[in-house]
Amino acid sequence: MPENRRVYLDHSATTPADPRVVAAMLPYLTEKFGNASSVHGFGQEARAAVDRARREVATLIGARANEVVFVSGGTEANNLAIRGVCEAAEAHGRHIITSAIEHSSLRGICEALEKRGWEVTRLPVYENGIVKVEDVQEALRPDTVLVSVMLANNEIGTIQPIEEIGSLVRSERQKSPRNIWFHTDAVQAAGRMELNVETLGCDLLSLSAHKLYAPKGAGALYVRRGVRLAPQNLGGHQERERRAGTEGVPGIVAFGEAAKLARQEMDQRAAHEVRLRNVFEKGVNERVDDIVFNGDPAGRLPHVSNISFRFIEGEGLLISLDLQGIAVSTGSACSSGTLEPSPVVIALGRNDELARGAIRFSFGKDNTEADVDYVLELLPRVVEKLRQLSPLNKLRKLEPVSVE
Amino acid sequence: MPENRRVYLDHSATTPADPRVVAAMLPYLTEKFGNASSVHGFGQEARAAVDRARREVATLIGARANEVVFVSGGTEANNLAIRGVCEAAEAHGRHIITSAIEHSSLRGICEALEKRGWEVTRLPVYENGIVKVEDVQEALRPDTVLVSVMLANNEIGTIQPIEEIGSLVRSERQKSPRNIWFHTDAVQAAGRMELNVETLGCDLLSLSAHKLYAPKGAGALYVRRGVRLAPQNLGGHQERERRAGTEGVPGIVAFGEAAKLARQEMDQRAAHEVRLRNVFEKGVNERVDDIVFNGDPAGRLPHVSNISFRFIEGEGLLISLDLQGIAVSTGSACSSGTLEPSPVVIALGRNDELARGAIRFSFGKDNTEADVDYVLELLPRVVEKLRQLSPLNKLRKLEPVSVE
Amino acid sequence: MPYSQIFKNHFENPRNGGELKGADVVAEETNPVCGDRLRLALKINEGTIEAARFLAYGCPPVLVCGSALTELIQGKTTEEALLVTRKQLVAAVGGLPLRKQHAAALAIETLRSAIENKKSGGKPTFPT
Amino acid sequence: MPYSQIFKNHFENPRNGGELKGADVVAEETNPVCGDRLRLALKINEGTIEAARFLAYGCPPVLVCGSALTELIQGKTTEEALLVTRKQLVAAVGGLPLRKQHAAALAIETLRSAIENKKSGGKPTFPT
Ligand SMILES: Cc1ncc(COP(=O)(O)O)c(C=O)c1O
Ligand SMILES: Cc1ncc(COP(=O)(O)O)c(C=O)c1O
Repeated sequence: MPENRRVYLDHSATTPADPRVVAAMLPYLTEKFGNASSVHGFGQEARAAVDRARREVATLIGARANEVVFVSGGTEANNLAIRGVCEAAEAHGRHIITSAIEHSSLRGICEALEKRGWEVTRLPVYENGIVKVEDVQEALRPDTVLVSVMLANNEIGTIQPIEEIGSLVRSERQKSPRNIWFHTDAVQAAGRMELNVETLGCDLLSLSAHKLYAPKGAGALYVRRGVRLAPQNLGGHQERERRAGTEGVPGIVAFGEAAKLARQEMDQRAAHEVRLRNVFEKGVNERVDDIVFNGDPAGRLPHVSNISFRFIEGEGLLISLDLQGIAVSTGSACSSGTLEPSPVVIALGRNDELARGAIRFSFGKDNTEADVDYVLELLPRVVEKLRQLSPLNKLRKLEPVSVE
Repeated sequence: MPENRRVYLDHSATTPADPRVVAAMLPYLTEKFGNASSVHGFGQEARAAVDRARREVATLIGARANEVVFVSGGTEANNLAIRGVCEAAEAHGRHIITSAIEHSSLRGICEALEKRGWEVTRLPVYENGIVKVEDVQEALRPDTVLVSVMLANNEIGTIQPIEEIGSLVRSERQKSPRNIWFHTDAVQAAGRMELNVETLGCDLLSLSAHKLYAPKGAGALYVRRGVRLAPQNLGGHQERERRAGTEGVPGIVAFGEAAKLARQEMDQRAAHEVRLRNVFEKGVNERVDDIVFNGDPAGRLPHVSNISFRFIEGEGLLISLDLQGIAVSTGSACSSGTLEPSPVVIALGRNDELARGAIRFSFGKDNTEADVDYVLELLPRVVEKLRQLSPLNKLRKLEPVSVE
Repeated sequence: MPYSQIFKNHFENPRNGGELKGADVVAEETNPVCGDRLRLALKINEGTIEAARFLAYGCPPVLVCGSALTELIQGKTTEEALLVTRKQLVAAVGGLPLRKQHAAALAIETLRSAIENKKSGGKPTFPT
Repeated sequence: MPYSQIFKNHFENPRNGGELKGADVVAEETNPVCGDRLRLALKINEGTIEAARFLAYGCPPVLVCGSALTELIQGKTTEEALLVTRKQLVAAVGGLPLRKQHAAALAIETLRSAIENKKSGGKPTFPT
């Protein structure tokens, strides 16, 4: 465990709750603790707070409040979206189009559907980590009922051409009126870039509270009016029959406050993060050789930097940095701890070595230049130390970095 | 909204978070905010806290820590249990046995299964609101894969003969080795009576944090080692592949602390609540005529009192009391606001009038004798006022209260 | 409580609740779906509603609509009273959620029953 | 970090990391499933391991097992070294989670390769 300084550079995995968010939430733990389904005053107080939060979350994404369904997190939002649409549309077709770099939750859901006889087309993302709209066009079939492409990737931050895919799906629907819906996982994007469901043209959109400075335990699914969605958590009238279960009022209130702050502070947060990231990437580039930056340098979220360090393995680097109090991640948060090379980095066409040596640094609104300096001081040393112990190091001078 | 005094008698719907629980949880919102799946120190700190909470929850019910799956609440626990078992056991049979007085979540899940071709036997509960073990015995069929009977009812508090049902199911399984599992919904019972999964003989058991002085947004499903359960929220390795999604660390930590306190203070809480309830019921009986108490007087949870007031409707009484700052409920928390007479009270053999006039008073650890005095002062007046406005009131002197 | 101030005021201080001694007409209607029940007693003098009293069984909106209705129609001629719409009644109680609109419908229906009964010179639909 | 103090100590201060000039034998084994790689170089004098050096590519347990292994075997005869078990190595690093046990297995395997190679008088399995 780190002794002195702690620098958290893993904001894509989760963020600390903002003190303002905690303050907004606290009353709903104690005095205002009512069940939002209760008819009495305690209940109505909670109900009103949930409604306010719903409006804030809706505003963040340009939706109507009654199109927002609160759930327990981003994974549940993705489950409700994909399983809900597929269950409801099953009679019309059993084909889904998605990308090769979706979050593990979406990946897992698609694999489960395949086991039940669904067909899944996974679009390539090429070296820059971005889906091509032509590929979506080409993949569309008469029995396609769902297109799900994430708005921004969680490992490399690349932003996908959602608007274009949205209009493609819409025009497909107009050509011959049919059941085809478009979902986008905006868990990483929300609060970090402008979001508007009308502009994006999506029918469903997933959000997670803990990625935008609210506590873990809340999320939301945007469901455009008219979308047929089979509920997944059954047995109660909550959330307009779309998600049963006593509403997690404190988490929802916090989510609402965090959504409001994200909207108000988005530009300044993004500018801050980009500034830190530029200093960081420039510094790493100057100080460490044999590295490869992953993901389109321009078409990325402002806060993510993903770098493959050759000749060493990500987890060793992660733990070496952790021993110095620096928190980063390898692969996506969910799959770290397993030994698979990041499927996202592999999807860029990198080899196993580069995939295993990939580290995600993700900045947050509270990081400082001093944080970056600290990391820039330590990182080169740590990398060098590990390389000295690596049997691959002998390749160092022989082969130039090549990115297949 | 009430002006002065507020008396909360709706602890079956939800409870306020205990200040000690809030204190235990707070650090996990801010400094210790890590994602429990992260490998670095921030993550491991969160992971350790989740593990501690898991042990506390397991201890409350006499289980092993690795048999506890954290979910978002009681409704999700019931969904995971029923849908999870049924999906995994489908090939062996499609028959479920349950009771006529399950919580709306369980009711809803069973109805959904019926639509997909499952058969559901709903056991009667007779006038005292308690299932008969002989009925379970009789309902068992070779294609029965699940028996789900709640431990204690949420509206009338009656405690079901779970131990006996447990040994019945176990001996059934021994007779001919087969897939038959026993689930019990202990959401209301937990923290209010001694619970031990070994003694109960159940294979699955549902819990909800917000019913025992922890915040809304966390729950747990006990899954006995060896039970085959298909996960419902897919796409991540969390909770040993049984429930994907970033763990709601703060809610889980709070749940753990609340479980510990519930275990330590259970006897004294129960004694306190029974004392208040006795004073209350005696007082109501003396002051209000034409009432009927619902649910077995002896075989009930310590904190619930359910009374049907003739000639008037529950919601009017609820709102009249609310205007005086007193919070009670009609029917189960989830269905209040709809007009159906409580299915639980109907299941006791009461007529519609008695079902519609039923009010649940549920006491909590922080209620005082002064609270009871206040309610005993107001309740008779409010009932009388509504009766004076009721067209049924003319029956009052004519017909004695009869309980069919 | 999810209701307006006007609503709460009617609910806490219902106007004209109770029986009406010497009523000219009494009507009692029930909503067969949910069992709500409203009883309306009127004293009618030369076509003008001089007094109205109600009794209600059902959720609070039924009681409140009964209370507001008696205020709306007292002093009106029966012809004028027949023109009172469900919408007006809902407005008079400060609005009602969608799922409670049936309470206002029941009140209007009971009013019609009472007046039409009177018009046709019949007996009260539900004798006192 | 989910590891013990002993583990962290080896990881932060690896013993005997690097190449070994004038090694009598060098073995490099890889785990074909996950790509982990351990290289072990030994100086053996009259059947006794006088010096051992390792290089590791893979998750931290591979590095740590390499470090601990060199400590365990230095000074032992090759016969004694062959008796070192995976369990002993795991104990020497302060324990390993189940899913990281393969790192210790790789280390033992590399040790055997090195010694057996030497015994049969063969060439190093992977020349420097
Ligand atoms: C892109 C993306 N989608 C979905 C999720 C899952 O959200 P949650 O962590 O709230 O379950 C994550 C977070 O790990 C994510 O980054
Ligand atoms: C018996 C019972 N089961 C399940 C639930 C559902 O739990 P939750 O409110 O956490 O969704 C409740 C609470 O309403 C309950 O009383």
